[in-house]
Amino acid sequence: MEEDMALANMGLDLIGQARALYTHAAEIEDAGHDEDQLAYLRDERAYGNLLLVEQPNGDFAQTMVRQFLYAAFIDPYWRLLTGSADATLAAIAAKAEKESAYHLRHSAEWVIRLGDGTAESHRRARAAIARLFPYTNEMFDVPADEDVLAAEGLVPDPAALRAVWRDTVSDVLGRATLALPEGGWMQSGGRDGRHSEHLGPLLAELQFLQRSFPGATW
Amino acid sequence: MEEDMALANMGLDLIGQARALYTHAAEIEDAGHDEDQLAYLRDERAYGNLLLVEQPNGDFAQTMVRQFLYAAFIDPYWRLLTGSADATLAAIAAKAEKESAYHLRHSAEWVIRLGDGTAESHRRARAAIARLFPYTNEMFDVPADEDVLAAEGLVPDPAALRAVWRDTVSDVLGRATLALPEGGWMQSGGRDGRHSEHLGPLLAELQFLQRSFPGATW
Amino acid sequence: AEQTARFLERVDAEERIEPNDFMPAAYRRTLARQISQHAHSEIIGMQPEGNWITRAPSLRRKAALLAKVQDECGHGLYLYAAAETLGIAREEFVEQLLSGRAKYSSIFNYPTMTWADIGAIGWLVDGAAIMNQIPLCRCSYGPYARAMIRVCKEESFHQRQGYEIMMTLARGSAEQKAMAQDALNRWWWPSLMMFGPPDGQSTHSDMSTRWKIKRFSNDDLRRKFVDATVPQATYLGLTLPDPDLRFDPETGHWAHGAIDWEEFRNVIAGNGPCNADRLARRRETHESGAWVREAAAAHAARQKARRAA
Amino acid sequence: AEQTARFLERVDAEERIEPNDFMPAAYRRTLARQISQHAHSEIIGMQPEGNWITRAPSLRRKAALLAKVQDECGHGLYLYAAAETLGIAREEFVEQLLSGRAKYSSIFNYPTMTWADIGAIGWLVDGAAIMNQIPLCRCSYGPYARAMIRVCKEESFHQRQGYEIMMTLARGSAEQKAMAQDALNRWWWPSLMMFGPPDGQSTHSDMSTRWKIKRFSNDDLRRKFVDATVPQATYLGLTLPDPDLRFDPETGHWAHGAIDWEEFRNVIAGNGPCNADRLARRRETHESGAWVREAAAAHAARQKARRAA
Repeated sequence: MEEDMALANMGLDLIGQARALYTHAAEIEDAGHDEDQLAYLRDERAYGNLLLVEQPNGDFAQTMVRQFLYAAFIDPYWRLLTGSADATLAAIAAKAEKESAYHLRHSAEWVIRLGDGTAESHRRARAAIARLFPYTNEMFDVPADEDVLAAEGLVPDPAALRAVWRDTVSDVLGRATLALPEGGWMQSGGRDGRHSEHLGPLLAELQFLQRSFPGATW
Repeated sequence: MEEDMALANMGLDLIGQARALYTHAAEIEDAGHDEDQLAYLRDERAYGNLLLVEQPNGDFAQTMVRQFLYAAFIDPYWRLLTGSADATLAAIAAKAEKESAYHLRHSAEWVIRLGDGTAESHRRARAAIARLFPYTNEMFDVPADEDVLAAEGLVPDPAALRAVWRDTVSDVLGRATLALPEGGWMQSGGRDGRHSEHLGPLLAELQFLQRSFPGATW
Repeated sequence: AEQTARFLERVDAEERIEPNDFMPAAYRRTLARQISQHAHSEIIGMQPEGNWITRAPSLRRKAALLAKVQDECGHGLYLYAAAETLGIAREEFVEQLLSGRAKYSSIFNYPTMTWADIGAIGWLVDGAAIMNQIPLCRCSYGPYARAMIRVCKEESFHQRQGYEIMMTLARGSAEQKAMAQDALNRWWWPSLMMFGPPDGQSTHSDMSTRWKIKRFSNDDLRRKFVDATVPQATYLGLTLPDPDLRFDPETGHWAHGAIDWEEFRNVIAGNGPCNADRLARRRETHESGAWVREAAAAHAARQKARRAA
Repeated sequence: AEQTARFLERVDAEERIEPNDFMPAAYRRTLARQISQHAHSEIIGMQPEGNWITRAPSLRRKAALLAKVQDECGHGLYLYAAAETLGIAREEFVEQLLSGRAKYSSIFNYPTMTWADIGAIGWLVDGAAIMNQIPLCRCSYGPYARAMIRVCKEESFHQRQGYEIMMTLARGSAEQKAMAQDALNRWWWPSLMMFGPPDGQSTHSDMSTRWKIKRFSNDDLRRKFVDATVPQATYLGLTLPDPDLRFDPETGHWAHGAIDWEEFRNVIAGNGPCNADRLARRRETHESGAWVREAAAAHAARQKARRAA
């Protein structure tokens, strides 16, 4: 139950980060949209999320490994983003970085506990890493059009984080007595809206009420 | 895989029956609705289905026990309905009765196999019966307003089927070395749209596309 | 006997009884039962609301609902901690819940069918819970009283949130208003039942009152709740589903119609719409976490051994 | 050697080889591999389409899709039965699939992201499958040829259904038309890859042709498919995602741009978007059915013992 609380905390932080970013995006777009328009009324192909984060919860090992692999990337990313030329973005990043530092610490501790726990937990953690590792490379690709933003100092270049991410992951997996996968094929496509089959049912639940009662206020 | 085929057959029969009934209902209502309007654009509280049939698939025992408990009721119900004063309803029933007779035979065979199989399958079958039995009494209630239809000879009185249902279930469970639950509380409410929490997510998936693209033809 | 007399004097003097103080065995038993049932209610109460987290209609509502369910988990944890001060381990309480021996608030055996149910739960169920719990903030047992102070603060926030959801629906489209009315119709009577059986039929009340665990009778608390809620429903433009409800100018209170105590007993006895699902879900969660708890224990043991080496 | 000569004479004379007839070991091996891969493709092919059964946009489409997925299961079963006539048990083929040693058509490692994908699969994937399979109806091995006759009949029905879904979308709202175009963009190239590597790079073709298992080269079949599909796309008002596509008046055929064989090799090698998910799902289904198979066997054994007693 203590862990339910921690996972809910992470969920709340992530929803909060998403809301701040959506709201900022809607302001910049200036087309009268709001955070809910962007989250609830776009179709799957218009979602440009990383494939990693749409992977199913699976067992606790899969959930934790997913959060760990993501946090090890996004925490230093937020840190770089605090230097953005866009003041709002920099402020969002400053808040988010504190949260993601906790996510990273917490998920890393669990990865270590599971890897260095029982034979079963080690097996499950290893399976989770094998399943999720192919989705990690996509994090370091520069999303379409972001090179322009990067040139203006608005957003960092994610490719620059590859080494620090690898160091973090390698260190934690080492302490978890788990091997860092070497080589192997890497998936991509999430940034271009090419998703796995896991996203569709999530969106069906997310958007159901908004879609059923168009234009209603909740 | 052979069982996948049989389950798909049952699913196809049940969708076919639902379509025939919805189409007939829409004709009688004469408000320009069609089968999809009735299935895709009604909210949960407007669904008057039996609670039994919205229970989750669970394991194979739960799926089969659910289908068996339902088929043991609906098969004789369709048989009575073939005598309906409404010729269309009688024709739908004549076709459906042949299908449901197969569903009953097939699901009963599986209940017997599982009950009289291994210790594990017996335990699972018993758990499925304990879980689902409280939803069986509702089948014999006369749905609101149906007494008028019954008086006109349009639909049978489901209460009249209680004895034959009990005989079927008792016989099959006996051959499956499973006990027929005696007494115990009985759930109701499905006919009045008071559902369990299992229906909502099913409707969210069912209706998602129709709700997302209002008025589109598929 | 002298100790017991001294204990009662302290209770009468409104002193707080603390874990290491003397207390009669029956007082300890009563408290352990009540506090752990209360904890179980918080934990099981996560389920009906959790059912709508993925389907919440906006990001703001989603975040608020997740935070609320998290708070309930937190309440469960403080309350288990308070109950543990009576010398019983949390594992034992959890085992009582999972085996079906322990009870929890019967209200959580009703399903959440629409989004309006989330509003109705916040408004009515949390509202009734607060009525029950405010007096417990002055309960004679210190750890319980302190836990309740913290719980009540959060609950009243939840109650306002629920009321605001109902307000938004009641002022929304005709469909939304109908959804709000429908939820009120379904949750009103079970909320009144939350105060327990009518005075005189309640089995544990006499000693609890003497021990200053309980300070108001079930009917008194129910009356307070009805008095507070009727004007709120009026303000929302919704109708309470009780044709016999009327204001009694003599007493200055609202009088409600007869409560279906048969339904209450049935739900308590395990026959509510969701009792089986709630316990099954709790058991599955507990069992599927077993390997994780074992892993954490194995790792901790290994760490300790390493440090010792 | 004499037997082999006689075998080749029979093949040349378009006689059907039957299970009890003599056949060279390499012929048997080739057929077992091809037929079982074909069966695996049908079974794995249930997944991308099964993904949309619960979300199909009308009851008619839902029934048709469920029936289609069921047909695929049926095809898998006939084909396993045909492969078993070669003296290998179905369990062995299933084991090859689950362990990842056996291959299946790489097209099923792409995900179905929108409803239009269901139309595109029917139109393009089943269309390509039919092109591949029609010549197999005259394959030298009798059981395979007969299975293919039945399969082809159903596939052409599926193909018409898929085309009709695309037609409905292409004539629907702007959003629906965009959905159809997007699906075509994603499925076109993988469909062309279904015919296998270009002639000359194909490893199994020579002997297969000699044995009259294979009657047309990969490139010939691909050309037929493109010729048939281009006018269909034009009729739908959709654009094939190939800027180099042009009609060659000299050959009378459509010439397509370069195919990304690197992608093909990668997907075959296990690196498609869904390879891991497809196999994991198949394994889970197989494992979760173990207790059911055991129960059925135990019951059958007990029944037999009872009858014997």
